Amino acid sequence: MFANPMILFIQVMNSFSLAMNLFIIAAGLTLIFGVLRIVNFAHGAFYMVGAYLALSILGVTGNSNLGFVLGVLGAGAAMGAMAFVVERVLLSQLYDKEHMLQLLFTFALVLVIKDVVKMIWGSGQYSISAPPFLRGAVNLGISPYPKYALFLCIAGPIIAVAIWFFMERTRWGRILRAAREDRVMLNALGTDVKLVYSGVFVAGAALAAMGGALAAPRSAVDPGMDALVIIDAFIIVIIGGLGSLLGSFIGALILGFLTVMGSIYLQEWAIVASYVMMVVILLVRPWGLFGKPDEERH
Amino acid sequence: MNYAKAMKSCAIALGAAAMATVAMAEDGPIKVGVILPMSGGSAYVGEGIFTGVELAVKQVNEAGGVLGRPLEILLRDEQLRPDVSTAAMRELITLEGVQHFIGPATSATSLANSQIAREEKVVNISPSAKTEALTAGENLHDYIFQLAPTTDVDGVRTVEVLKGIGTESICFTGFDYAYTHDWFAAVRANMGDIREAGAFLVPMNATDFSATITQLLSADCDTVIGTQFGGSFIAFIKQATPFGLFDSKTVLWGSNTGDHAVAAALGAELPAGLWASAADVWYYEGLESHAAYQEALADFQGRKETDMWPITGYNAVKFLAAAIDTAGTTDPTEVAAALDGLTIQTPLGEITIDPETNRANSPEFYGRFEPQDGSNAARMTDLRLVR
Amino acid sequence: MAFLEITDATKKFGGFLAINAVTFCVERGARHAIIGPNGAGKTTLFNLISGLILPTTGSITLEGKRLAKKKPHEIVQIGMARSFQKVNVFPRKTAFENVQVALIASRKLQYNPFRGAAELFRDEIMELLEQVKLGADSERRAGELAHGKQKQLELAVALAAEPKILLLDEPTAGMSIAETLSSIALIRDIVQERGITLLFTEHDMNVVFEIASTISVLHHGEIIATGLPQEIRVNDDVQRIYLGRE
Amino acid sequence: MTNRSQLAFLALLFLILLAVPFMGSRYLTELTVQVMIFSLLALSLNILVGHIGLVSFGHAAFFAIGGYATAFFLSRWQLPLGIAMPMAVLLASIFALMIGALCVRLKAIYFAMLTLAFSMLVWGIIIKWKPVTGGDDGFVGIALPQFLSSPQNFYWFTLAVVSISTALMWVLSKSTMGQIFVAIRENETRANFLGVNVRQMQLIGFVLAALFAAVAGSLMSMYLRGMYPQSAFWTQSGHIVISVLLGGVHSFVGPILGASLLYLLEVTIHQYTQYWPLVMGLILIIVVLVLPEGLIGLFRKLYTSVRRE
Repeated sequence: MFANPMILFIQVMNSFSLAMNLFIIAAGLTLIFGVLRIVNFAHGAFYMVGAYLALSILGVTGNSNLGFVLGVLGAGAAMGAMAFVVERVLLSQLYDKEHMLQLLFTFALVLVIKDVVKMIWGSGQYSISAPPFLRGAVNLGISPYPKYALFLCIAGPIIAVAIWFFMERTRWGRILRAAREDRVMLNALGTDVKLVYSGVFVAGAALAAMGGALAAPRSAVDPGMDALVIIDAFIIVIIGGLGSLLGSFIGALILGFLTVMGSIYLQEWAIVASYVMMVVILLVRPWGLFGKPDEERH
Repeated sequence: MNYAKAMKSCAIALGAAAMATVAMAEDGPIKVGVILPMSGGSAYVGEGIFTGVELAVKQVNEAGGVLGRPLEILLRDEQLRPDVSTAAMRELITLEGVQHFIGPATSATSLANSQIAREEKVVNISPSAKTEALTAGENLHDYIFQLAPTTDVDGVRTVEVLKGIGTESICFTGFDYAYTHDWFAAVRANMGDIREAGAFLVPMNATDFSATITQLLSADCDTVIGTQFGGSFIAFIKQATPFGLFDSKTVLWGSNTGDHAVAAALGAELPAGLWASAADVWYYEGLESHAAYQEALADFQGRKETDMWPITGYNAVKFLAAAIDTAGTTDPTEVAAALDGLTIQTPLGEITIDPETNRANSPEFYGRFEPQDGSNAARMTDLRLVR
Repeated sequence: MAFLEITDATKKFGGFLAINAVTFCVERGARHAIIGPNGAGKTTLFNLISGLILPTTGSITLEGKRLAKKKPHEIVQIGMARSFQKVNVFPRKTAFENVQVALIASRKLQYNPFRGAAELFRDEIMELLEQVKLGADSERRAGELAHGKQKQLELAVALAAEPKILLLDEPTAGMSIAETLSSIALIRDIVQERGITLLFTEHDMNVVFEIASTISVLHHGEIIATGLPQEIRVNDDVQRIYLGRE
Repeated sequence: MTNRSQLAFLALLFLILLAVPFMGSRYLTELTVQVMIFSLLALSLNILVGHIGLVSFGHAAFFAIGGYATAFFLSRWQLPLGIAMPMAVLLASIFALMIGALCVRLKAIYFAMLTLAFSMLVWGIIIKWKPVTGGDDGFVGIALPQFLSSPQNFYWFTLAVVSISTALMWVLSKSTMGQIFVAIRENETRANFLGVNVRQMQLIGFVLAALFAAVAGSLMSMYLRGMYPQSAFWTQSGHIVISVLLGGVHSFVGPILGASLLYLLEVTIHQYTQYWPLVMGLILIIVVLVLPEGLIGLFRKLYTSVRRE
């Protein structure tokens, strides 16, 4: 069936662009877990809000290139601002409580956010189209390929590198890494831990929202969009290793390829492919591909 | 034994005094349980159907109600979960004494609720479920009525349209679930010498269709038919357009994607030439009754360009009201009997419920989307109301 | 054959040689101390013997049974109990329950979902608690006890398993002088009375010479001397390590 | 709460439950059946969460397996209930043994995620194995034994099964095994150095939790007259975790309170507004912020203040 290497090449491209789409969504989730140690169920809801915010911004700016950029950035900024309020007023009260309470809180947040979205935008479907410069296809020599998918293939690595640069090469990044390793030490260093936590939660939420805005031109903006994506984001973060950016990147690639190739070669059993993969990876490496084991016996 | 029946036999046994009490109790409104998806990705379906229900109930009540009693709606969210939808139905039966139900919207929830309807002997009109299983074989019983055309009917109608287009070879795509399999089976059974060039299904809940789109492009077929619906249909269109799928193939879609809501959401992104079907389109001008309905609906919703789902809820209420009227009582067994073979005038002409199969011969629109001057949303042209 | 034999045990963490070809024996009934400066590898050695970590090479036997591949719980069942340098109790359980859990485990009652635990082994538990001078604290939560008392509780918990050999890692760590003194006396009396072999690490030399019948000196992961207390006291290498500031 | 007050609570609850069918409301009777089943489900998860300290996000898998197996044995093989139900529970326990053996090797969040992956695998198989499970339409129409078709009889049956299960779990929680479970939650390493094979005990707990979840699933499938794939979906697992947390994990009766409140809230809010998720979400947020120990914390506070007076 796949004797044709050109079709296979296109499928590889498809896998990669899906992987990058997924990575952009998962990056914020892994960031929040890495520093705050919170499994954020509301991540999908933030993603959805991002898409709706971009929709509203584009409603004002019109469907221009600039409008699209503003839509993506504006969605991130607005979501970040809301996340700041939520973190300061509510979530911050739970940091020294049991992990499970934080989980319960983010779950409750999902319920609230989904209904608020429904109140504001209704339950109908909307669509955001790709900005004019990313509409249509480019000819890859063998076949047309959507410009927007190609754009995601480039945007994903850029975002990955940007986060990496921020984490590894800036002062703020060093503080964040310190926070990931040791909260007590961070306090001793005199850095305001509160600020770091707020910053991380805001950044994670903003990334989710921008992920929603960036994914919108390939999907619908509707009240079900969060449910479809959250489980994929979780799979990526878990198999990559919680808190590991590189792990999420690799995890996204694995899931992207598995989804595309699975639907071709596994066909009707593709539905369980990602879960089988997750089981296998966790059994071989219980802390994920790039996570750190908690302890060792050997 | 059924509660109402018990009440009745009691009443007869106890004589006139008791009869008066019962009559008093029966003076109140007739409760209609409406169970629809009101949250999550399919909420637009539930809200659409519910709008139609509300409009019809308003009209019925303004015209003096049924048997002189007004209809009262009790709405519950099915959440697309059979356990929730059955719990809601039981609650309405046991707590509110509801004996007439409209909904749920999807196949799985409708199948589940139908079992309760059978056991509790309450009337259950399914406005939108298309699955054969709902009224086939062992699942068919006296209290369940299916208004939407089933997948078998869709199969026949689809092939008719395909032959009209001149399809010679066909590819299938869609979510890997019951509706897809049923509809494709019906198309295959009827397509005669149209050649099948492959079926490319994606797992349920998938959000990325690029792999299948690539497969479809390289498959040797002139026509593609598919079943993604709602948001997933929109996603499919947006992903397939830049690949040029709609330039190289004729595409026909099921799952009521001819709905104006879909066209409005996609706007200019809806590819010209896409064939689709819908239970209703507001711009159809062939029938007086339809024009009157659309005027009322536009009035009710405050917008002229309405969606397709309201008509399913609207017709369900009209059937129920007519049946109660015919039966002369709200007793569900008698109402169910009245629904057998009942014909009513609907906005889309006469519709009859077959007394054998409990299925209605509801018509559907098939057409080809073309962009409209002066409007953002494309409309179906070559519009045909298929019965 | 000695009671506990450690032969050529080596543990590498990555490139770091934490324990290097350690060989020594503990005789039955001995009170054997492992001493050495901080970072010498005492706790790592304990973790190797008790099965918390696996040795890279080498063998460890108790009464001729090989321990090196066994899991901690299996080693406990052979007859070894240990305490930890950091207090390690069940904080939300009472002192009574802490000891009870140990008894349940040593009698293998953890597989019985029907046997009520409430008053089980009361007399035995109280006896053990009295022995470590915690009789009055039996109903207090372990996490709320003073540090010294938690250490005593750990001792009771370890004894509940009726071990043949008891490994105590820094039994007086973090104690005041008074606590240390009474604690030493307690440990010595109990092991003598019960005929338990004792292997312990300790930083306080007074404690070591008070209790130990044999001493091994660990330095940079190697045993540099083993002998009677009076021998160790005059050993040149030991003098150098402890007094010469290396 | 002390053992005595918890027992008193359970006894009182049992007496109230005995009276429910005589209150003349079929709605109340059926609602109580569901509340009992969800309480049993929450209690079963608490063996893992509260006792052993493992949070499973895949507990619904065993609820679903129990339900589907009961449906299948009753309807397809026409087995009598007395055989079908124990067989279904046994089957779920065997699955739990296999899945659990792999899961207990992992810790904390990774354990949670592996259980989640397995339950989604179960969900996928349910969706795809149409001849046995009915696929995405669900297993519709269960051949219920005649004596269970009346709501009253079903109530008594459910009450009996749930009460016996609850009693067994109570005995378990107070047993030597239960003590060891809690010891593992409190301090895994210490328990290990008392000679406890921690993983083996975790596995036993995992299987026991699955066993009672399967009992709940079995009852639910009969009550619903069908079983549906959503019952194995991760959201269902999340729902169980939330009931347990809402009630409070460190007491026996907490999960009963949590599951009951959650279900009753869902049902009643639902009757008043279509914005029920919003109301639920706000209530949960308030509980999290004000009652971090769950509802049982509220009871404890009330109890102490009453005693002080």
